[in-house]
Amino acid sequence: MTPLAGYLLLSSFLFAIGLAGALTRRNGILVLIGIELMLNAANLNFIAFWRFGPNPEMLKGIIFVLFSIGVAAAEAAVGLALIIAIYRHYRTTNVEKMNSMKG
Amino acid sequence: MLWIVKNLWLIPALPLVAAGLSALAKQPCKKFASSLAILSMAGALVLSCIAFKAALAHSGSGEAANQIFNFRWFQFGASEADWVRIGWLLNRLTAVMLVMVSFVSLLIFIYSTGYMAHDENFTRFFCFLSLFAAAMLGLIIANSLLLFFICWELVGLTSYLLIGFWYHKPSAAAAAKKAFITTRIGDLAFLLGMVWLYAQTGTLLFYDQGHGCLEQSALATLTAQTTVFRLTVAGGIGLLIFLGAVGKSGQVPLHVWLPDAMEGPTPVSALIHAATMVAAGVFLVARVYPIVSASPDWFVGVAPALKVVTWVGVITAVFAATIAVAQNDIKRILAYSTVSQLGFMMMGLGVGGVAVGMFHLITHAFFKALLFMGAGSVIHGCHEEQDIRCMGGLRKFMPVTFATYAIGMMALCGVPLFFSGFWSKDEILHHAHLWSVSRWPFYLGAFGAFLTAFYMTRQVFHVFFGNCRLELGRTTGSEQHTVAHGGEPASEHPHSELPPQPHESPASMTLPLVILAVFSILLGFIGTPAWPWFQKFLEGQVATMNMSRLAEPEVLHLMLVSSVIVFIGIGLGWWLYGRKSIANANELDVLERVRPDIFHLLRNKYYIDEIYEWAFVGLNKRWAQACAILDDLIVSGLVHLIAYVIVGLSWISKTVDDEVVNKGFDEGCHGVSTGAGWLSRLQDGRVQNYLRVIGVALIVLVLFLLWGCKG
Amino acid sequence: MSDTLDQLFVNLKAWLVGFAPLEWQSLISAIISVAALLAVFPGLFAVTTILERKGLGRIQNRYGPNRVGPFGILQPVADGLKAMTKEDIVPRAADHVVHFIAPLVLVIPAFLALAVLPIGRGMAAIDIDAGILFFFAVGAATELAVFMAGWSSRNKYSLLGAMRAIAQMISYEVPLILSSVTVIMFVGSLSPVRIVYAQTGYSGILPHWFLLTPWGLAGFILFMISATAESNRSPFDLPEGESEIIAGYYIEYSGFKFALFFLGEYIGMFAICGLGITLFLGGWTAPLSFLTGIPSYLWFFLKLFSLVALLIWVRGTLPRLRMDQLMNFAWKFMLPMALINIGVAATWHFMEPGLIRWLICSLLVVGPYFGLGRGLAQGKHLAKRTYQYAE
Amino acid sequence: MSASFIILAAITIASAVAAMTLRHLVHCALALAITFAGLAALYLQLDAQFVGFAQVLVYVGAVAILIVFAILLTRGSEAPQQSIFSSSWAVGGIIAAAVFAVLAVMIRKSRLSELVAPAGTTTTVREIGDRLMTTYILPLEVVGLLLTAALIGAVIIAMKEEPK
Repeated sequence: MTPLAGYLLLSSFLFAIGLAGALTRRNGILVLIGIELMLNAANLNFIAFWRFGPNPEMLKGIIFVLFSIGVAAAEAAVGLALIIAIYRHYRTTNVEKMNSMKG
Repeated sequence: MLWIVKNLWLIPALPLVAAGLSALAKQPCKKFASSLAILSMAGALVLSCIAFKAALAHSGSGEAANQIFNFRWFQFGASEADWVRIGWLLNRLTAVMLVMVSFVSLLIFIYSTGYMAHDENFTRFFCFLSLFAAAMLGLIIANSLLLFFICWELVGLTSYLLIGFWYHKPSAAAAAKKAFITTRIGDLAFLLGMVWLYAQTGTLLFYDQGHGCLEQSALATLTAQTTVFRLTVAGGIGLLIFLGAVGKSGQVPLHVWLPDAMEGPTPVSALIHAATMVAAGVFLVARVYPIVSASPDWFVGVAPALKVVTWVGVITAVFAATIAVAQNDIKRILAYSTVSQLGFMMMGLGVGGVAVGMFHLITHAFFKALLFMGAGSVIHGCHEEQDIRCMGGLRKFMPVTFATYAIGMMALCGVPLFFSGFWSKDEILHHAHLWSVSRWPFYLGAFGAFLTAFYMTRQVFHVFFGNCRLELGRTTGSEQHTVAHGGEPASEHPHSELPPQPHESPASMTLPLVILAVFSILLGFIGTPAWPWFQKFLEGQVATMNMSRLAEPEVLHLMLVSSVIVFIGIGLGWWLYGRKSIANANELDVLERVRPDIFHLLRNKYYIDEIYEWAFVGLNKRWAQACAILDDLIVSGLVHLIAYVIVGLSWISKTVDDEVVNKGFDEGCHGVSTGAGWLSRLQDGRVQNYLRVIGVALIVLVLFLLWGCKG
Repeated sequence: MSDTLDQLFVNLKAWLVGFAPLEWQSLISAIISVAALLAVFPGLFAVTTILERKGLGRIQNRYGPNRVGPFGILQPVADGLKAMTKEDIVPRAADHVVHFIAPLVLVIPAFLALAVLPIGRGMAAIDIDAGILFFFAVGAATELAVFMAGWSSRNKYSLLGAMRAIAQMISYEVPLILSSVTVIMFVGSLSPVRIVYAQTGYSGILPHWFLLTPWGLAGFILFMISATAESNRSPFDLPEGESEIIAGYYIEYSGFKFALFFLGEYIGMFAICGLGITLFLGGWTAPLSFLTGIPSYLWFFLKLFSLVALLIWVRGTLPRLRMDQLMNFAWKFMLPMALINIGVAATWHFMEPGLIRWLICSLLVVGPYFGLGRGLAQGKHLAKRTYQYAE
Repeated sequence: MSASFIILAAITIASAVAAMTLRHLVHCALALAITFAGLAALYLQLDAQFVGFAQVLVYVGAVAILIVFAILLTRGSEAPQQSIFSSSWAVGGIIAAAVFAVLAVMIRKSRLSELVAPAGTTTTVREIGDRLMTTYILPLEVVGLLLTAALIGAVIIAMKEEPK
């Protein structure tokens, strides 16, 4: 059986990849994909801790991940709708050009 | 357990089903929607009568009179205590209200088929109306404050929808919003009270075989503790719940929405804003009366919460009555009269208990519905004219309406012996007279009764007597007119087609008027001092006929006094308005000629709306402006300040460097100034930069945790 | 005797597995099951193609394939040989990697989905607790495959076909799942094996199939309509509508890859029909109580063939829908109907058995059917259809 | 570490890296789908069957398709001309690397690695359902409300603006 640390390292690496993508890509959709990856990394963490935790029969990790999947689906729908709306307005999905909130 | 108790939910379910079905129906299916609504209401009435019979047959007084059916609704958590339970309750209060609401609703539904016949949104209207009836009936049968609150909010919602029924009129939309928001203020307090009650007793069921929140054990815990001003917890909760009733029943200071609510169709005004929904506040106080009136054993006298109820009621009664004297809109006068009468009911609850307030509630529901529907008939007959100065002489054109309206008016004024208003109002005044705390409620109540008689006389003389000042085809009413007659453009419904004079309304409108008029007279006799059946019924006792009680000196004197007051009011009204009717609509009012300043104060409703506008809306605006300035100063200012300070510092050090130290520091200074530039660029509008900051913060946080754990 | 025949394959597998060392047994068992699935269903695919072509031929008043072998029954062999020997053409502008992977992504989930279906008594390749969820989860991957094929071909028609297919599959997945939810709710389990066991009894000679309840009948019809749409078959074959967009998303495929697409579609069709059988038609149970002697897997395949024949019949009979009709039908009829059906199933569950339950539940199904149908047909005044050449 | 974990981890990481670095947006989305599938397989390995299948159903079946649709609707299906990374990509990369480094150090140092998984418990779908309908009923309702709100919100945001 793989030790817990393996899953945790994998999850943190996925998180870092997602963060790197969200920080470096120009395209808004890719930023969203990065965030999606980070969320999934967190889900993996929950499942791993649930499996290795003291009382897995409480199902807390599983329930949390189910809710997280539901919320992430909502988040993806709204996020992509926002990007499409922005694209209609500015004709671009480049996040560097979306700076009309500049202070 | 009786069948009807278990299946009490059927009563609100019937109109609810009707509402759901007519929501699905297409707009042209008028017959379908109206017959569905009326049939469901008739069914509800039949069931209500069965329930009433069951309550009549059920013996026992006090808490034994309650027949309850509780069940689990849903579960939070695993333990038994986490089940949320609701249920219904059949006792005498419920039974009386059920019959009243379903009967009045049925009549108004029938009336609406005539009144709204030409509206293109006929089906929607009946859908909302049925939904309202369902919520109202649900509110009555609720045996849980939570269920009560849900239905309470639902009636609020339907009220909003129906006030704004003609939402393309800006005034109607604004009135709907106002009603919704104003009542929301009271509801917030209600919710707080409910939460507090739940925190204290752990249940929201009214009666639950000794465990409900209105029963002895819960009341004992509630009265055992005190909060601020030595008020018991029961008093605090009672006051918060009473605030909810203040909002819904249009008591001062939350009365402002009710007169504006007259923008809705007239049947709505009659049903919701006169007979039933606004009375729900009174019903609420009657329902939670054990909490409101609860006082600990050591306390002598009247519970403070009851005093507040009384005083708010008294002030509202007089306050609204004075405003009504100076209004010109036929429905607005009735609206202020409603506010005033609701004040009387609250006062009745405060000084005399449940039976006194509820008796006035029931009688008032009938005659006020009658008056509103009469007003609707007048408006319909005059082709959407609402200004009483522009009417006059309608007696000849609308005989049935006039006769029934006169009966309603006399019932409202409290003309002695034969009209229900006299008996119920007399009951309130009688108890106010006996009140141990203060005499002032009695004096003010008598003054309110006088004003009621006066303004109703003024209205009736303006509308039905004198010469006809109606100018049909005037452009002012035409906008509303097209609305009420199907929203067709005016060209399709030219004014030349209108009959040249006012006309009597169809039978579907006059028939309910006649029925209500009969009840406005008859209902008084179930609560006379000689045969106080109603009061005894609510208390679970048997009433006996005893004519001699009428002749007791105290009762007799009081009846004489109130009769005299009423006749003075009517006489003064006739003296000022009846002897010589006004010649044209623009003529100044008699009172206006005498004291224009006071009259204008009254006509503008004591400038309450303006005060609210200035106080709450204005203050809010100032506060928002202050916030904006703070925002500018702190958020932008701070960032800029830091940037400028650093730029300034770097500039100084650069100058010092250039002149004092050698050029080796130049690079460093340059670095600092770039840093300052970066700092000001923190807010560059790019999402990724913000995300970066979050990332860095995450690192810092984790490192901090790491070191924190070690240290 | 009948029991031996019934459990023939189960015992055979147990016997074969018995030869292997203990720690390898589960793996060997799985491999045998997979091999059996891989052997049986492509064979079934071959039989079905010839059946379909012949059947369509008869419906359209022609002979169908009749040259290869006696009555043309060797036609699939010829087709297979042709597909394998043809040149594999890839457009120059195409995205080669995705273009290559797409057919594989289509075929693999289809086979995976087959694995959870109980083909006979004790004959599910994998018996997992969340089998139905597994089925739908795996089925979701085919949408991605269709998109990959359509997009990577760099062809307008194929992209259009892919977009149509995805829109259609997502829309019809909702009623598909919702109509299955009734059965899942009723049985209280997501396991296909348990669902079949819940339908094993008989009252009189009639079986306890869910098809024989009002909600089950309605659910089955909804399920089959959605299943037809999910497998992109006529009358829902807009994604590959020949007269509009030539062949939709597999326009740029040829040779063996094209054959793979074909295989994937048919396996998908078998899988979804198999699910329909499991959910509503009692899986491997016999239709009448005195027929239980016949081995269970034969019943499964008999039912499968009848459903496939039904689909072929529908294909030969109904014309193709328009895109707006398709979407209106999905969202305005199928979805509300499926939701109502869930309520009906609940009502059925909580009522006392008897004639009244039948009447009320039937009414609850039929009433909305007519209401929604009228709503859908509203405002469309179709002229009476006239046939110019048919007489 | 078991061989299956290493294979799955390698697939997941490789596809995640591909999803974040590939030039072509559609390729990114497809690689993302592989990442999701790999994660689902990892869930299965951790005995969380239901979550694994739900992950495939929601992420591969819905979210990936949604992303693909968004890419096509914003004309992202053509390969971009300019650089795909933003002008200050190095900073982002460094931050991400630092986050990983910090997390990895923390995991290495913690005593969590000593935890041993309890013997394989089988979680039936029924248990999850029971839990969802009793203890977690309120969150379930809230998520339902949230999804409805998101549905309406997404439709309204993405709706074509009325020409004024």
